[in-house]
Amino acid sequence: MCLAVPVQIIEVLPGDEAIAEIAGVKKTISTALIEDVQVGDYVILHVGYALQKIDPEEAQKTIQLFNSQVSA
Amino acid sequence: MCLAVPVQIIEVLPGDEAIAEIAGVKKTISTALIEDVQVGDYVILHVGYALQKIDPEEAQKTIQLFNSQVSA
Amino acid sequence: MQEKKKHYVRPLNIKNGKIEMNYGAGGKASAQLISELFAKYFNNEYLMQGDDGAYLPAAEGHIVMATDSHVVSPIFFSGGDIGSLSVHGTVNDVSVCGAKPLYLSAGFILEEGFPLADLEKIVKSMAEEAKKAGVYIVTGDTKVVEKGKGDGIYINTTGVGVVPKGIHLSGANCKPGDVIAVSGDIGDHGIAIMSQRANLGFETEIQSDSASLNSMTEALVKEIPSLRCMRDPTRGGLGTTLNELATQSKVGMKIEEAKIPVKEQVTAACEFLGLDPLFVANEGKLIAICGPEDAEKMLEIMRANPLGKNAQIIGTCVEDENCFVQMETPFGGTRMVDWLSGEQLPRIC
Amino acid sequence: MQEKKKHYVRPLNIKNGKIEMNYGAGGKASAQLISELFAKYFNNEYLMQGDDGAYLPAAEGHIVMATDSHVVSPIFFSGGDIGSLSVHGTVNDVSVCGAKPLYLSAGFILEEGFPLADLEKIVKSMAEEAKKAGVYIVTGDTKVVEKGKGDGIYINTTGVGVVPKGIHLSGANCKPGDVIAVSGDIGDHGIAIMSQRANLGFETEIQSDSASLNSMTEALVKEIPSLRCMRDPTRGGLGTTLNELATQSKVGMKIEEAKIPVKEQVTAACEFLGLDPLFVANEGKLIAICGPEDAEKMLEIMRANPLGKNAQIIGTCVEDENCFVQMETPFGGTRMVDWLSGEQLPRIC
Amino acid sequence: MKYISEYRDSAIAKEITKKIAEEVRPERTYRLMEFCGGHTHVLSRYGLENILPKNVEMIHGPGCPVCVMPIGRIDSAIELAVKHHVILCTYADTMRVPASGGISMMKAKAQGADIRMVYSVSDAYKIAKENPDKEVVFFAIGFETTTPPTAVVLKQAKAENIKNFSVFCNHVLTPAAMKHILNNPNGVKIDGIVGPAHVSTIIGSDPYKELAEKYKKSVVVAGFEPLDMLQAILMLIRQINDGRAEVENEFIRAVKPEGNVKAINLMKEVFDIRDSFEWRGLSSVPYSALKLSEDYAFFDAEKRFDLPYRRVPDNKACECGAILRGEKHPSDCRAFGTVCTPETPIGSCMVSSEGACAAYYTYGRRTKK
Amino acid sequence: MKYISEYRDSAIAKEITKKIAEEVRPERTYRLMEFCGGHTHVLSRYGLENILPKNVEMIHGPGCPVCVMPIGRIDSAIELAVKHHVILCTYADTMRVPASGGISMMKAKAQGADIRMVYSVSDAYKIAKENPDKEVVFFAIGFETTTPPTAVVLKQAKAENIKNFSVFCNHVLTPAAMKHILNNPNGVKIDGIVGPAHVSTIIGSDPYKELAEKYKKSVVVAGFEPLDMLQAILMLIRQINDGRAEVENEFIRAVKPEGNVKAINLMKEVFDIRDSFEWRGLSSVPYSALKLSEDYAFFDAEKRFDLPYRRVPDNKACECGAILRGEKHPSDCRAFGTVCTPETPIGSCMVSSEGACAAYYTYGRRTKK
Ligand code: SF4
Ligand code: SF4
Ligand SMILES: [Mg+2]
Ligand SMILES: [Mg+2]
Ligand SMILES: [Mg+2]
Ligand SMILES: [Mg+2]
Ligand SMILES: [Mg+2]
Ligand SMILES: [Mg+2]
Ligand SMILES: [Mg+2]
Ligand SMILES: [Mg+2]
Ligand SMILES: [Mg+2]
Ligand SMILES: [Mg+2]
Repeated sequence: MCLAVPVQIIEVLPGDEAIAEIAGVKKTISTALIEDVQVGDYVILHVGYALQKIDPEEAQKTIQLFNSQVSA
Repeated sequence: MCLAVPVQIIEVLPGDEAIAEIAGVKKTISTALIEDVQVGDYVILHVGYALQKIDPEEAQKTIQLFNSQVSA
Repeated sequence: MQEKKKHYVRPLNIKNGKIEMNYGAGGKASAQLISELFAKYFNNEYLMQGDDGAYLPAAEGHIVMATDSHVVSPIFFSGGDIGSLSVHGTVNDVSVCGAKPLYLSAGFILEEGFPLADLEKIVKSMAEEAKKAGVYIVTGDTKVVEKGKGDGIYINTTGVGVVPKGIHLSGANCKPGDVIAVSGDIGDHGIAIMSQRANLGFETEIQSDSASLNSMTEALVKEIPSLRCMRDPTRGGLGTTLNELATQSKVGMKIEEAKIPVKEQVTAACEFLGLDPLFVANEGKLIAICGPEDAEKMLEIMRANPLGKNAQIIGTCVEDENCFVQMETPFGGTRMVDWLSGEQLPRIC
Repeated sequence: MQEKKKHYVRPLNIKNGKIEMNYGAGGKASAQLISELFAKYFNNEYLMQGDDGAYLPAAEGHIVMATDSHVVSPIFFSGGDIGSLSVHGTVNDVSVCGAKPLYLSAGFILEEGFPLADLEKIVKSMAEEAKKAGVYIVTGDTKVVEKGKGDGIYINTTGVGVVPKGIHLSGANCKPGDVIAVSGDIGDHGIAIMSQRANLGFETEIQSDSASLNSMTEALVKEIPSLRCMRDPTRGGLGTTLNELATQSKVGMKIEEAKIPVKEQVTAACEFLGLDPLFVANEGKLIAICGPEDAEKMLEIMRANPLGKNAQIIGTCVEDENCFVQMETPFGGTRMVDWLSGEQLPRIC
Repeated sequence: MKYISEYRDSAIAKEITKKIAEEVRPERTYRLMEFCGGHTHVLSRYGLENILPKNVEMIHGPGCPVCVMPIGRIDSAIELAVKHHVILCTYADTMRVPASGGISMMKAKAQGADIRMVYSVSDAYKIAKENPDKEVVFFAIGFETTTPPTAVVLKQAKAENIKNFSVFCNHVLTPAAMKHILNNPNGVKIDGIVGPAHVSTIIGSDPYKELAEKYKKSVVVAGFEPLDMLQAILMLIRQINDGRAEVENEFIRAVKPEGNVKAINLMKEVFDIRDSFEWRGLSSVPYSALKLSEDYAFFDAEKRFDLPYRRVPDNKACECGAILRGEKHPSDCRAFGTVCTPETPIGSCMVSSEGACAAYYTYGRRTKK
Repeated sequence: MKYISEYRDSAIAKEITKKIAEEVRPERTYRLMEFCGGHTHVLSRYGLENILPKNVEMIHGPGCPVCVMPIGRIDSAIELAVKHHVILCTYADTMRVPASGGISMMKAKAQGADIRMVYSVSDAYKIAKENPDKEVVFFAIGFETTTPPTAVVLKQAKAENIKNFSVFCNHVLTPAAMKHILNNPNGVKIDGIVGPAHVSTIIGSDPYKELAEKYKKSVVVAGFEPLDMLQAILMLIRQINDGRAEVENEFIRAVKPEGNVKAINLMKEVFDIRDSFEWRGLSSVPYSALKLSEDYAFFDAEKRFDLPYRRVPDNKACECGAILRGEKHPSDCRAFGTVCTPETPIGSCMVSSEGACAAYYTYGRRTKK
């Protein structure tokens, strides 16, 4: 039920829709729940709807956090 | 389309229906088109309806006619 | 057939259960259906190997392979069911080629919602008929389709048999002068099925003749040196099967209407329905054709078999470049017996 | 297959025609369908005999028999169609038993209204794949069911093959220590099918891997003395097939997640759909298990075949009275890989 | 089987045949029209034509309700199923009749139209009751045999106030068609007529008197068994030899002069006579068909679905028209047995088992005189 | 796969695992509840539980919308399809949940009910538009993840004035359920909470502050990838070791403190909070679920079809309730793995892949600690 997946917007369509992609898999999704969608944005996709954008900078911070913990 | 078959009434049912039989094959038929149906009567059955009773005496006459023509 | 971890699984609810989509998904439910139903009844060493195919002893001589899918409606009918029919149908196709049937495969296409209790009855009846005919159901497959994409159950059976050395029957072997026999009353199967179609609403005591003919075919193969071919006149009936053979052998045929055995009830039902018994399906009858020298013996062998008591010689092969089958009527007239055209009633086998 | 009197019959209207009930009635329309479509494309000496079964040369050694009905939806998909699939599916089941596949039967259940043009495409594709695999389609059957009682077309194929002397593979042969290989990327078929289901509405370039594996299996049978068994992980996927083999051989298995080849697109599609590639169907992949001494050679032979370029050793058999299949994750954790439970998506094969 | 087996006795058949051979006069021909497709079928089915003397020629009449239905009527029926999405119920015989645009009811059904073959009009009515949310139309065709059953069911539907049932009425009338053929001065020449069996059980033998009296044709009403047929031919030959033009009744066991009065009255109540109706082959024939009467107009599918009749010309290659008028023989048609077969019919006569082309193709190709 | 692959890196995983092992204090246990079924699934799917130190105990929470739906709600949904003959559209997960009388949606479907699995609520809406003559009901379940999509479609249905579409609303609220568990003085003892990933993308991390402040629980909102999970566990252990009870956010790439304001406003417009709602295991929880607001009452299937809620007790053998409250473990249930399996589930927790019993059965039987 809580299945969701990060996808990239590759085309913005009229009517709050967009084409999203992950690793070559494409799907038309609804962007009615988020604002100001741009091609290139990553969003969390759930039951056909983008729930939220992914913030690339914050993502980077988490990765840095992971790496910072690596023992020398 | 004009397929019809002589059947014998073996049971009279309410609502202008009867069970008819020919050589062990039985079928519920409508007798709405004929009057005064009795068990034992033969009728001409067509698309589920008895079209007419068969008159046993007249039938006998036809058989006699056939036989009368047999050359000695 | 896979066993599954027994203590983890509740047994199938055969009494009230229904087929669900997952029984055909290849996972645990499929494995359970196989082990608690198919393997239980078909039970034989080959099936029990549980591999993707069955590994079977070598067959000496030529082999014969035949297949039929069965879609009969209703699935339970007087004189049989889709299960017994599916065994008879393929056993007979193998047998009429002169082979001893050995192995059957069984492919089920089940419709979502089909009652497990009905499936069990059908599987049981397949197992019984396979046993009677001396064949093993060695491999199988089950698919489930959504409600509305099937009609309860369809069964494909494919059979393999072995032909004794020196025998090679074929529908192409008939020659002018050959004698044509039929093993008994025609039309029983078709009429039995039709009488159970609700929309036709008639009643008869006619039972389907559905049966395995391999004991009769084996005897004929053994005893009749001039045996040309055998065939079971199923869909299309006697009339169509004779036409097939005539065309294949490039001969004509002349048959006598008065010699063709038909039960009075079947004639009567045909009168009702506007059908000709010549084109009504049989599932336990044999047409056999041999040289004129063996005609009497062929008839004797047929009649010695419980399934052939009413066997009759019905005609002969003649020269005819048109390959027409002609029938002498009792009135001295002659008419053609053509292939079945259109369909009589659908889904009779 | 019967020829009919040619000059009396207009040819089938393959371009615009549709299947009507009489094509399955066993009469003239059936004969015409056979001669103008099936016989035309399947064309081989055995089928052309035109008898109720095919009379086939003797097979030396044991024979293998396998059956599958095919109900895949959609019937045309990226990388194949129900026709090619029906050849591959049964060729592979025969092949993984160590046999050289020789003969196929073909049983069609057609729904009234099915376009003849689609049927021709499917029959053509069966003929091509049979030729590629070196098997003959020797006998067949066609039934027609009313609109609403099927789904366009269902195909049963049953295969017969011959096993070289001295070979007897079985899923029951595995021993602790044996090595498990898979011949390539898993899950392609299932994902290709699902991506073409209208209601899932995603797009990928993934093609079904549907293919005949007999060249690979023949090489393995010939070259790997310690070959225990082979199996094609179709419905239920790799995970279920490994469980089947473990249960059959009464061993456990340990596999490594990191070793299992999966295309990134397949992984991505699985993320979309909430599926595990371990349980997604394949139609052109092989699991092979041999003694540890032949592991490298087995992998070499697989990789030498164009269908096995991404072959991998993925694990080994271990002692385990529960016959569990366990998988080491890249994180050092271990989890069970159980049989497929429920269904992933219906009608994928 | 009583009333069947006796009339199929081959020994007696041979005797009657002998009598026919004895009594025909070699110097003349006897051109006899069997009006009814049922008789056409019997002739072929039992191979009777080839045991008749050469100079007795049987001419097949228009008495096959499937054969005479024009394309436009079949088109309308299909339109009901395809455009109006009704459940269309029909007697099986019409399913393969070619309609416009290469379609037929069978093909329309294969493409998804809900067209159902029924054994009886009462089955159609049952379907209507079982599917109250669907419109169910019965495609009513036939002569005075199937007409009374249609009337029975319509009466019932009215009494039971069933709203989703209607009838697309194409019932036609036997005597009108007979007279139409005899009225044509350039039409087929015939000496005698074998009168219908089952139609006559309803309408009786009296309606044929006009044929004898006004048109001076010998008429013998005959049953549908082979002995009935042979006996009727013998009786016609005797009439012709005697120069008589009378209505005789061979089928006395089921046909009375006045017919079945109950059924006739029922038909009168439920139907009115149409001013004119198009027949295949006969074009428009005045007063030759029935429509629903005012009282039953509610059940009239033509009104309920606004089905105007559109005339559609027959296939140019097809000689059905001339064959139905008795002017041509199936073997006169170039399409016969080549492009036109029961599998791929061009005209309606190749469809119904009572059609002359179908009977001749199925039973007779090999043995035509 | 960007934003997936990086969070599945096994080398880093091993490092975080090592850190966890280093930082746990051997003298105490860490009882951590992952609220969300998604986290339960990740733990099992990647075998994470057996790489965690023995004294870190993961407690599975009630965050599986399929698991918490009580039998009475499933019964009502089936009733819609069986009794009211609607096309019932549902997310696939609910199909196998046992309802009353041995039935389930899957079984009802097999028996002919028109129940369709959809990927999205918009698919259900499309079905409604394609079948204007049928009532189409969407069985709406889920936490604040599936709720906004339902709201989007309801808005659209209202704008487009689609009459045959309605929603059987069973959307539930995460914070209410969390608090309910913590409110129970006899309930499970936990030290920290792994906060939901996708729910939090909508509601944000702020709503959990009450858990930290009022209930003194450490909270870390975490993504659904294995590294997210491990990192969150590490962060919780650090909070606990430090004696901190704060809301931290590991899933900063997608969760903002305030959440998705557009989605929240939409939910407010379309839904109202129910006074109380029954959860499986938690019994009636006040203000824990949504119903359609007055403006959308027309689309409310409970009103349209007059569906009163009937409470149905769970199967007596089933421990789902206690498991959903975190008080029991699947292996504490006697039915587990014997009569109750994913093929023949007794309770809902054996159905959903996010249910604790199913996850434990499918991935864990062999490796339970
Ligand atoms: S053979 Fe065919 S085309 Fe010719 S008249 Fe008869 S029905 Fe018409
Ligand atoms: S194992 Fe089954 S019966 Fe036991 S708690 Fe879980 S779902 Fe309920
Ligand atoms: Mg066969
Ligand atoms: Mg057969
Ligand atoms: Mg046969
Ligand atoms: Mg299989
Ligand atoms: Mg018989
Ligand atoms: Mg198989
Ligand atoms: Mg296979
Ligand atoms: Mg296989
Ligand atoms: Mg066959
Ligand atoms: Mg693959």
